Amino acid sequence: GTRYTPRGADSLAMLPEFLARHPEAPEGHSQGFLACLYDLQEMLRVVTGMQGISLTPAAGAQGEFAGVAMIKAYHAARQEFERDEMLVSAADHGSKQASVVMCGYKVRSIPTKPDGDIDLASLKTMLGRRTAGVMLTIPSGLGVFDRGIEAVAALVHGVGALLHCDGVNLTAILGKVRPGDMGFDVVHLDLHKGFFAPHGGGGPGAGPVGVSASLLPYLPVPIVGLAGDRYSWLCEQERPESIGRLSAFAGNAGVLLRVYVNLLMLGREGITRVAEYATLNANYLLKELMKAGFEAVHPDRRATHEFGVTLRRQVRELEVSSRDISKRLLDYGVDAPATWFPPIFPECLLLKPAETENKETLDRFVGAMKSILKEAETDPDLVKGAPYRLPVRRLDDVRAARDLDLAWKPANG
Amino acid sequence: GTRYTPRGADSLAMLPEFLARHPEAPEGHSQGFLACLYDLQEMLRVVTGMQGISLTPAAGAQGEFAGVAMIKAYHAARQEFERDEMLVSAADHGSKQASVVMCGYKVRSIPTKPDGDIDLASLKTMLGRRTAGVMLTIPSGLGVFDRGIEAVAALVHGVGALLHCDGVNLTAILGKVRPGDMGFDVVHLDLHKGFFAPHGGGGPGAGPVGVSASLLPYLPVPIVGLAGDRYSWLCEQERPESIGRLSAFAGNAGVLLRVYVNLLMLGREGITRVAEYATLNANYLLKELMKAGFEAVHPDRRATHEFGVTLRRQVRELEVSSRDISKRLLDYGVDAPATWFPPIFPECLLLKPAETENKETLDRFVGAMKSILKEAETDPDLVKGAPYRLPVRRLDDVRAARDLDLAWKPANG
Amino acid sequence: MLGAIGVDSIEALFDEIPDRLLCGTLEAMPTAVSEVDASRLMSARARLDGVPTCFIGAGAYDHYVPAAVWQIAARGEFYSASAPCQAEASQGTLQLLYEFQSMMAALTAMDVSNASLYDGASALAEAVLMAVRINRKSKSRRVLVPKSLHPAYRRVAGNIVRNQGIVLEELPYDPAGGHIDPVLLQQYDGLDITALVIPQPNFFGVLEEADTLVEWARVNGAVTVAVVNPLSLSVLSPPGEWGERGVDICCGDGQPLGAPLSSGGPYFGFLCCRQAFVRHLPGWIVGRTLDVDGKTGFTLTLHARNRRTRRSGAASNICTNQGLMVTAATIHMALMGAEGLSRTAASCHSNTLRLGERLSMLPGVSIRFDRPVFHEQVVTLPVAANGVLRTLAAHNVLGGLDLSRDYPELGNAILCCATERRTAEEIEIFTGRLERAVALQGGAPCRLQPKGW
Amino acid sequence: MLGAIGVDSIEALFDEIPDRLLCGTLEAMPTAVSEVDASRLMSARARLDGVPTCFIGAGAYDHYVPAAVWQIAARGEFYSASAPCQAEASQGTLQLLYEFQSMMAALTAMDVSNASLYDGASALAEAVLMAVRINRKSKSRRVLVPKSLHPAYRRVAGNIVRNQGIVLEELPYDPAGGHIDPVLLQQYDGLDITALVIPQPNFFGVLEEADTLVEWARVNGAVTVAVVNPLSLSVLSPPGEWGERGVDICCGDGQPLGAPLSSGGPYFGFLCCRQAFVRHLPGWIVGRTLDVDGKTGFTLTLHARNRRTRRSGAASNICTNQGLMVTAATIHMALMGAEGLSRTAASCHSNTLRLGERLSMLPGVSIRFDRPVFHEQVVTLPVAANGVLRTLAAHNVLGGLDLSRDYPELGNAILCCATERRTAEEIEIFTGRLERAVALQGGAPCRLQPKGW
Repeated sequence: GTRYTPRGADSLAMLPEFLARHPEAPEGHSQGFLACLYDLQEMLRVVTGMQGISLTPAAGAQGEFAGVAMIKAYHAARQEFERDEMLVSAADHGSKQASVVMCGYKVRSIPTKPDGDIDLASLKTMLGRRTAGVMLTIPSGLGVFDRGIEAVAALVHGVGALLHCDGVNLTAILGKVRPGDMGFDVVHLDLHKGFFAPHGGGGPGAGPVGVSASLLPYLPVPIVGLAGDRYSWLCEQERPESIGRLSAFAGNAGVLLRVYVNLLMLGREGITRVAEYATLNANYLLKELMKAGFEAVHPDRRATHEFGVTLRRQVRELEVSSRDISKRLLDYGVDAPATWFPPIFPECLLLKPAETENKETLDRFVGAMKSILKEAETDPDLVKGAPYRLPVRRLDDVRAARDLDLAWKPANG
Repeated sequence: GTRYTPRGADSLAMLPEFLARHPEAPEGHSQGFLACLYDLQEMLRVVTGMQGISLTPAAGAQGEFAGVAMIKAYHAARQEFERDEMLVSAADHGSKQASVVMCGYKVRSIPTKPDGDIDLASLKTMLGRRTAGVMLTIPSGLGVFDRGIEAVAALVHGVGALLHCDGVNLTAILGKVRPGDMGFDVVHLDLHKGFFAPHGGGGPGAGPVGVSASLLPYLPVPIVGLAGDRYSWLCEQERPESIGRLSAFAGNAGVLLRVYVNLLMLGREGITRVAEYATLNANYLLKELMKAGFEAVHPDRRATHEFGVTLRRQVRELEVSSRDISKRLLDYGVDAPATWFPPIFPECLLLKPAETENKETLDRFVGAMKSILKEAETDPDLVKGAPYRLPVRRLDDVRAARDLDLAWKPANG
Repeated sequence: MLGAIGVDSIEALFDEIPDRLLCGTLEAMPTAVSEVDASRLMSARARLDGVPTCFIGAGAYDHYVPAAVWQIAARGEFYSASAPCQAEASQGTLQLLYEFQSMMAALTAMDVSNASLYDGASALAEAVLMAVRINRKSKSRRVLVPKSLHPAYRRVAGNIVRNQGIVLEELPYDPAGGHIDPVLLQQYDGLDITALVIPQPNFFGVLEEADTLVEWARVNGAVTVAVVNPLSLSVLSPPGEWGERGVDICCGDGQPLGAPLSSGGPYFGFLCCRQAFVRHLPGWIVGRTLDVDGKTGFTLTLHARNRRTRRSGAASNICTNQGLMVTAATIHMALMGAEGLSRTAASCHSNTLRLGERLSMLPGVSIRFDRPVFHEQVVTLPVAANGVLRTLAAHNVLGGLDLSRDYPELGNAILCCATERRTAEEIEIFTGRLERAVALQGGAPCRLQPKGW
Repeated sequence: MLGAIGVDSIEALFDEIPDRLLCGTLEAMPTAVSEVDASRLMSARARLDGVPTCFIGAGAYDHYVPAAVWQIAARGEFYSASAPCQAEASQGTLQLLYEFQSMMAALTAMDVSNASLYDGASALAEAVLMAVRINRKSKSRRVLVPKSLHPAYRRVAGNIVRNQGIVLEELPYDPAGGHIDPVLLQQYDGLDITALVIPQPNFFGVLEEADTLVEWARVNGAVTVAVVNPLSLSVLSPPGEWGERGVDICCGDGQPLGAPLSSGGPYFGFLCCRQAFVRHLPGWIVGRTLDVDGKTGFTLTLHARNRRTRRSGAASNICTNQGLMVTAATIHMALMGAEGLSRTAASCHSNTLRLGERLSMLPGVSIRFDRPVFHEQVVTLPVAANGVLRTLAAHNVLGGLDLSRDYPELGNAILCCATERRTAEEIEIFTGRLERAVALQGGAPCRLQPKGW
């Protein structure tokens, strides 16, 4: 859902000196800015439990790429060129596939058990000398915390491979349990998800990566270093084993400043509160929806900050799709569920109530779901025709992709 | 109508140093701020043609009061205590009455001729040894420029009285003709009307006063002075004949800074353009409404930036009031005419298209007026029941004033 | 468009203006500059003034305003909204004003509030005029105004009411306590006094014996007018509860509720009163009512024009409000809550006490008055304040307000305030700089032994 | 809510996490500070950095951004909007992106644009990957990248495409002109070259012979990738019109279109191409379509996931865009218009030329290249740049970028840019300071006679 963006952080990140600072300004004119980034690196190190942080990736996907590229560099340094496979959890987001291919690896998919945890037996058979690494999202793409994570880490490390964490869902466990403590070698964060960077209709984001000791030399540059009381940039020259830079300067610096101020104001107590409220909201919503007759994807598991609801029964019985229901929700003025992935769970809604929502909003959402269920039973066409109350009705996506109109032209305007 | 507030001026008036400046900051920490106010005084002196300016009045009404108070102080200094009457144009705004009484004067009303100009013959009979001053709005409250203004000034000064100008409508003639050149002794401006201070749903405004040489000593304090290259405040001590201060510090300083930047960016050319576009819009709208069958209050006069349309005929024939029509206009999404004063012209709409409106908007307004006229002919109840398309329908003002509910109370909430 | 009007040029539209009056090109008015040039000029001027560390209060306080306040208030919907003449099209503005009135009434414990006036000083003038209108029994138009009230407020009120035969009579303050000694009022017992003004805290930051003063006024038939700092009400007893029945009218400046210092304005004045006097209340007032369908809505009510002509004399010409400042104040109060306001007030207060403690450890420096204060206090220096403050300012510290112009009887006195924004470090810097500045003026060059031994 | 869930405490909701993994209180994480404390810290840090006068360009330009741009873009409706997954509920965001695509297509004279990428450097990487996908005939995966292209762009592109078997081959620049001498390309005639990258202006500000380069690529079957400064397109010929048929792909950084310098980000990358290649275009793309009632609407189309799996290898994992920066750029372009952009470009350009003239009058200082430039140029100093720049910075002037790290062959060279914000006075100050700084390093201590005599 939409998240409130704290305006205080916003204003402080936009102090005139910060807005006017040229990326190539000499370090003598950069101590204030560098101090903020350094402190942010330290904070992220603490909350992830990793040994080192690079803030430079511009978004989660770039952080994900950086993680895989570092694993590649690690094995290359060890001359282990036979490692050409990355194992990816089947419940995960589609960008992983591309990030892996970008690094020249092949992808293999690890099955999950019906309870949502990784199938350790299958994992064991897949791991081997060709395994470069294993990529998991914690909590998973369907919002469960993998209870066997320690065993997974032990197995992965046992074959000399590394464990890669997609931290997009870390919000749910911030201040409770850390990727570093679970045995991950690399984690990438998504600062406009859990750390209150403004969403901006898509971006800009920021996707810092944190690494264990084994990957430290490979972190993307620039990184901020501290010697005595002097901050400085560590770049290609200072860090020759780095996978290098991923943007012309230092990534989305303005976003990083906002996140830094947010973390200052949240503090130790606040980050845990975010996790707790997000988890409370998700579990409450899950229980209320189950009471209302909806079926959870993982009914016997705790929700983290999100969970899946499957509409298989409704789709089968009522001739409406989960897409219809999500469009109809728009008419009720409730933020519709993000989408209907992961593909292994068809006709599934992924629900992710923000930690800033109150009980009233959650109850309204449950009410809307109940009404729509009733509508689907009595008048399925109503639901299939949704939405009705927005500036446009259901848009023709097929036409959009077929009769491409991507730029206004004076001639055909 | 609503006016666009230039955001550039806004940002520059809110530079951190200006926002943080304490009103009692020493002059050594105030040269930048004082330079802005001094320059603004000079600019307003040029555009009004007056000899001196005080920026301190917080709004037009306070400027109006300051003008009358200065006239009082002027006559008192000459020991002419028998002057106890102020003559006020009958076409003018209600606050004049109160401002005059606040200064201990009696009010007498000067009639206007059917063409809207002051009736010089009547004026002559009213002027005398008891006349302290004469108060006019230029252009008048119904948007005509008094062609006999020089004769009026001569008559007023002939009996030793002073001429007071309400500058609320000066926008219409800015850069064309100046109160100082017309013979006015005092003029008060309304900076959130013609000078782009933000409207803010009512305020804050600013109401600087300009005076002729005779009233210079009495200007309200503080004023900004310049000696060599050093700016300083001139207060009670430096200006012992002043009518004194009207607010705790220097008035709505932040508004004054905005107006200063706006005037910088408008420049000499820009202020004339504002007057020209406002006048063009008003005359175009007047002509189009007359073509559409509406009756002008002063059909044979040029409109300035505003003009009156009388609905007497419609009200008589169609059983709808001008108030009904103005409420119905809201349904058409056009800014409804301000209100139905002055009281000497009942059932009259005062139309004041902003200089920033384009032809399309004006035509839409004419279209709306035509439609409403047709509605009033065919279905008067429709018009009487307006508005329909706003968050609330017609509000019960009588109930509001009778069953007073001015603050939420937990008990009766 | 010219064609439709039937003229050849825009100039023709100005043909009713006599030619000899036309002013031609105004050569003395500068030509237009671009936004980037304006930005360069304004930035340079802003830099001239800098951002010194501010220990001046005296009616304008350097409080922190949460960023959300102005980011919301500056939205075009509020910022450029026209006056709510057409209530049906202005429900947002009007409901906000109603919420503001509700919050101010709650904060002051008064029955009703208007929708704001220009500033605190002019609000006092309006309160005095209102007191005269209310107190029909009193013929004297004598209003007692303590000298411990802000000097600018006293001047402004005098300037505005002067021509209506109203006499503002100065009430001295107790030289030891800095407050109005209630005993002093005995000289007015039984006389025709129209109103008594009670500042709380007063200009010196000193707390008045408000309950006793209100009771004296009640017994003597004087209308009571409280002048308060709204932030103080989150920790002090509100005027609606002073004495047995509270005050009749309460006013003040809303600056501490979200307005930046901004060289003294725009701020806003507020004015609250008993329900019984609401029809004498000047300025805009918003009422809750119903529309023709019975739905709740808001509208301007008790139109000022009707109210002010009710009784000749004691007139007011208020036509507007400080809308945008009220918008910010309403957001500010909603965001801070009672809890946030009292936390800020407490933090200011303790900072000021700490400042007083530190300063008064310097030789020859002392706290002037022995009564309790709220978040501001008078400090006496061993040498003339003027020079010391100038030296401090040269080191970017605004050390307080020099009282010698308005209160020469207080000697080398300054009025100091340390808001919640001032740090312990800044207080130490001030203390250190003050010590040196005093020494520089030959005040107490050497410090033989710690003070208080 | 806990009751409804059936647990006693929030902690219970975390009971699936093995106890031994719980991290406890993170003592190393600081405790929360209030907004006012955060404000104090950040202001102090901002003051440390100051606002020096900036003559550095090199990919990030100190342009003036009209205040309206960010006041509109920062409205909550844009600022906090979620990604437009549900098109029907995101028409504002989507139409804005469509307008952006339209404006970028018009500015570059290309057929289509995507809805932005992270920055210019990563956009180049995407452009290279796209060129490899497009050029099915080429098997070499050799891409010619001129050394006159921004060094960071070259590094980033290399880092991103390195693992997909793509070779970026450096093309030297002409030592006199600072451009790619087309004669140099003859060595590649007839070879399998997948793509040729053409910067315009190049990193040195020098204009390339774009038409000739594009024609060479066409004849030799290489896909052309232009890397441009979008502001320059308001005065230079757009890539869609280079050579006979224009380039195939065009990318660059959108910073000059409304993004503050902000330490290097967030900016945004843009990527445009011919209609024929649109299905290879990475990133979000918005299309205009109809709803079920036939009304016009906008939606994300050609979903990236489909596009990127079309051909194995040359993959891209882009999932998002730089929405807010694009919002600002769209407002900026709409507000400035073609006219405003070209006025800014011309003003930057003439400022830089003036700067070059003034500097090159100093003894030992000269303009490095003899080819025409756009709004940026290389200046050679008589002494090491490093020390001179440090001296200038101590006087609050950032005099340019030291080229000795990336281009040691250029000697004591710096890259300078004077945007429209730099005044004649600032240019004089720079000149004066440079003269003294050079003298200080013993470069040319005494100036016997005016240069050029």
